[in-house]
Amino acid sequence: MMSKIVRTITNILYSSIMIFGFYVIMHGHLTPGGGFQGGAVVASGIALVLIAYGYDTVKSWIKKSNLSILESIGGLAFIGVAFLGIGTTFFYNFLANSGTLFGNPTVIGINPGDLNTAGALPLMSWAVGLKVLAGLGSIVLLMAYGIKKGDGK
Amino acid sequence: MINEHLPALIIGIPLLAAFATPLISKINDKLRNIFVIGVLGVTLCLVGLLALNVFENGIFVYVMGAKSTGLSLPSGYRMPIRIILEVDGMSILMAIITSIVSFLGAIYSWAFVEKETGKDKYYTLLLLLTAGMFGMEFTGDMFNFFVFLEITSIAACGLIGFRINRGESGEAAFKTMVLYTLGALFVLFAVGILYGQYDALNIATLASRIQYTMLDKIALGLLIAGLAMKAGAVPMHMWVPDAYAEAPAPISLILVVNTQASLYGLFRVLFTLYGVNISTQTVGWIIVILGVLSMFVGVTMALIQSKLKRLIAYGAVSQIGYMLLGVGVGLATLSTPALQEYGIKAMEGSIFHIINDAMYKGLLFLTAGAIIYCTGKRNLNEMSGLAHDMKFTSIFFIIGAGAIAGLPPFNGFASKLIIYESVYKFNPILSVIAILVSILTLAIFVKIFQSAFLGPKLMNVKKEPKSMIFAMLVLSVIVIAFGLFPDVVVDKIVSPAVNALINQMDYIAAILGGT
Amino acid sequence: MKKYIALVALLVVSGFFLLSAIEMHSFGSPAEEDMDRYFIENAQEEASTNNVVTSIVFDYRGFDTLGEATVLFTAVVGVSLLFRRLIK
Amino acid sequence: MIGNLPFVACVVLIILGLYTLIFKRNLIKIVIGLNLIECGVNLFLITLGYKSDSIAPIYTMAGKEEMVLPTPQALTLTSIVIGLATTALILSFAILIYKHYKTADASKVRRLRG
Repeated sequence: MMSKIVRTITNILYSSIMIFGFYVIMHGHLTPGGGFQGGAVVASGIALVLIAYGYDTVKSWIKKSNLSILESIGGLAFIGVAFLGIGTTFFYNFLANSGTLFGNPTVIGINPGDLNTAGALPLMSWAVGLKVLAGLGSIVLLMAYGIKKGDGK
Repeated sequence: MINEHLPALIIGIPLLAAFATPLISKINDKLRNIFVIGVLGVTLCLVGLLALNVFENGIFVYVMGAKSTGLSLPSGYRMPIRIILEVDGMSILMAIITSIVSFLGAIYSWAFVEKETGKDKYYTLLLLLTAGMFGMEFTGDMFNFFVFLEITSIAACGLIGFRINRGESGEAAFKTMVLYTLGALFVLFAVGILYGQYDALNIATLASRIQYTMLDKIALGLLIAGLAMKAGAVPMHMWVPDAYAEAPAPISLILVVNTQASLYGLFRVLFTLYGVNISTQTVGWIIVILGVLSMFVGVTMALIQSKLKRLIAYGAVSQIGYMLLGVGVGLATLSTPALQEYGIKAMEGSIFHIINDAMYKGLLFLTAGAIIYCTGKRNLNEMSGLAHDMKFTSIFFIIGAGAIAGLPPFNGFASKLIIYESVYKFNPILSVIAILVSILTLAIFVKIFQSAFLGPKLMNVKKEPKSMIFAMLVLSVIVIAFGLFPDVVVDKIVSPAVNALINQMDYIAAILGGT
Repeated sequence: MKKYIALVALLVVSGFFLLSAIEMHSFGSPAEEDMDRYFIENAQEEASTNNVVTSIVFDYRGFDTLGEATVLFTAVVGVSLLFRRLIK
Repeated sequence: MIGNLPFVACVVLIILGLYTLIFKRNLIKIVIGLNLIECGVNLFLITLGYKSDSIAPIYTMAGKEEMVLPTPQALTLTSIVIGLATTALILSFAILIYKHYKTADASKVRRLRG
């Protein structure tokens, strides 16, 4: 556990890091970023909390098993979206330009962008985002447990 | 409908199952084992279907995410832009080996890892390793190949380090991982060079555009170095004995196929990507020299080992040498029509040897695993008289040892004979070395058999569980069947593979249309 | 002795790497760009997204991304396999 | 030569990594060397796609004619994540080895020989 200053700043920064990460995931098809980058940002928030409070405190807040379930779900969702397109081909973007969810056609040329476009891409982005935040989060947690003093031999 | 999507399903189903396995193992252990074996069984059936399809209709093209499965070129354009799976005779041969071996590995694992912790992760990694190998074998895209190469590397290293209470396995896994990653980065750099010159990643497109500039030669060198590192050819073989010896036995079995998948990548690069127009003499001789070195160093190092699995692992290095030798001869004679007959024969031999090697080496690793499971000993000097209690295992060991040494009724003899004959016409000295190595191998395995299985009964051993016997039985049946009817296998499976490698133009035309 | 062999190997490999950097097309003007042209021109229509890189990552080369997600998953499973003693 | 300086810089990074990998015996330093090579390769990939006077390939800001090549960016994204995954796994092995042998010196950790 680190000093009071670090913990206070972590409390303030933590929420904005999380929100920024989710923003990056959500807007992956319009701005630079996407599932991986956003997930990594969220995971860095987890790492920040871990460093500020130490593994013993964080262990009770973030359960490793929950993260691994979240990761499996993310992976299943990603490959599931890919399988949904199998009416035509694996990975076919079946939602693009369909008029339903994320189905608005994009204006051709330079334009500010519309969140409701890009078909299956935002879904995949979300799935990958979940997976990456859970995956990196659990790697960070596991390594913190791994280097814990006095454990093992 | 299902026929159309076969390659994607074969990669996708194990992946899907791998993501689901951690969830399923929260319910029940037995259910998970049945699930994993079932998924691998389904995959085996799908591979069979795809194999029938490929042998009948030739190269199978599957375009990821296009409007229809066979639409490799977008209308009005001359180059493919999406990731394309391209399955030809050689890919399907490797896929058949992979599916059989991983299915048997999963069955064997049921009893073998039953008392260990972390089984859910073990099975997840096993599925991922299998899916990664299928990806490497089916893909027609250089970067995609790199991605799947990395999946197999990471999954394999995770499994090598499975026994965390032994410091050695961490050490072996570290070493292996460093070399795997280095090899994969070489491959990535080469992909970068090729992309920078031709702005394409598809193998067929690259093959049609390639100019044989200085950069291409550097890329070829990097690809050979990187893939040979992963295949465990001398002088990049340092990781092989450690990894094979420390991994659990079913994983050693799958690792054999994993190294062969890298060899497949090497052949794909040499024959399909670069093709006849590289100075095949030089490159062929480089491959031949790598092969001879591997054979010789592998067998001499095996002579001095005292640990059972390390010994078999060095045998594995020397068997990789046979495959490289045959294919190298094939490559060296590719451009000279007078010699091409022997070249093709040599390639048939060495590709037949790939199947045989996976089967008998797998069998040997499984018997070694059974010995370790039943006695708890790894060192040969501590074993004696095992034949009294482990009757099945000793019979299987005789079959495996006979095959690896190239004795007549077994499959090793069939493929080695083809290699000896054809290589003799190319260069007699190489053939003599190959025979010599074979005799040395026989000597080594006779020594093991004598010291471990014969002699007085010294210790109490457990009985082998049924699932382990079943896996070994299937492998030995394959070993004997392939040894008795080699012609059928060569005709039905091996020569399509050889033709697929030699006919570069077919591979290109399947994607880019008639040339 | 071993050190000198390693040094020679390093020098040879570095020579190849340097040569490839020098021989490569000049910086800032790619030799060919027909595949990338296709992506730039058709991403808005086919994948209906403004971000061409995202359209490649998730649509045109979506299979790579599946592989990449799998690699991460594999690494997490591998790490948790190694530290399985320590977590409950 | 001078025009290709960015490529040469990436390659120098790779060579430094190879040097570290071959001549350093500390486990962590080996991992660092591997990461240097990886950074070099990633930088090399992304440098391949640069076009003079162009910006990021996103239609919010740039027109068709002023975009850099998008493929290398996608490839680099993939290879960065792969690199991260490998690094995580290798570091875990290093931690395990350190716990078992109480040293991070590779020349003292050699129990597997011959």
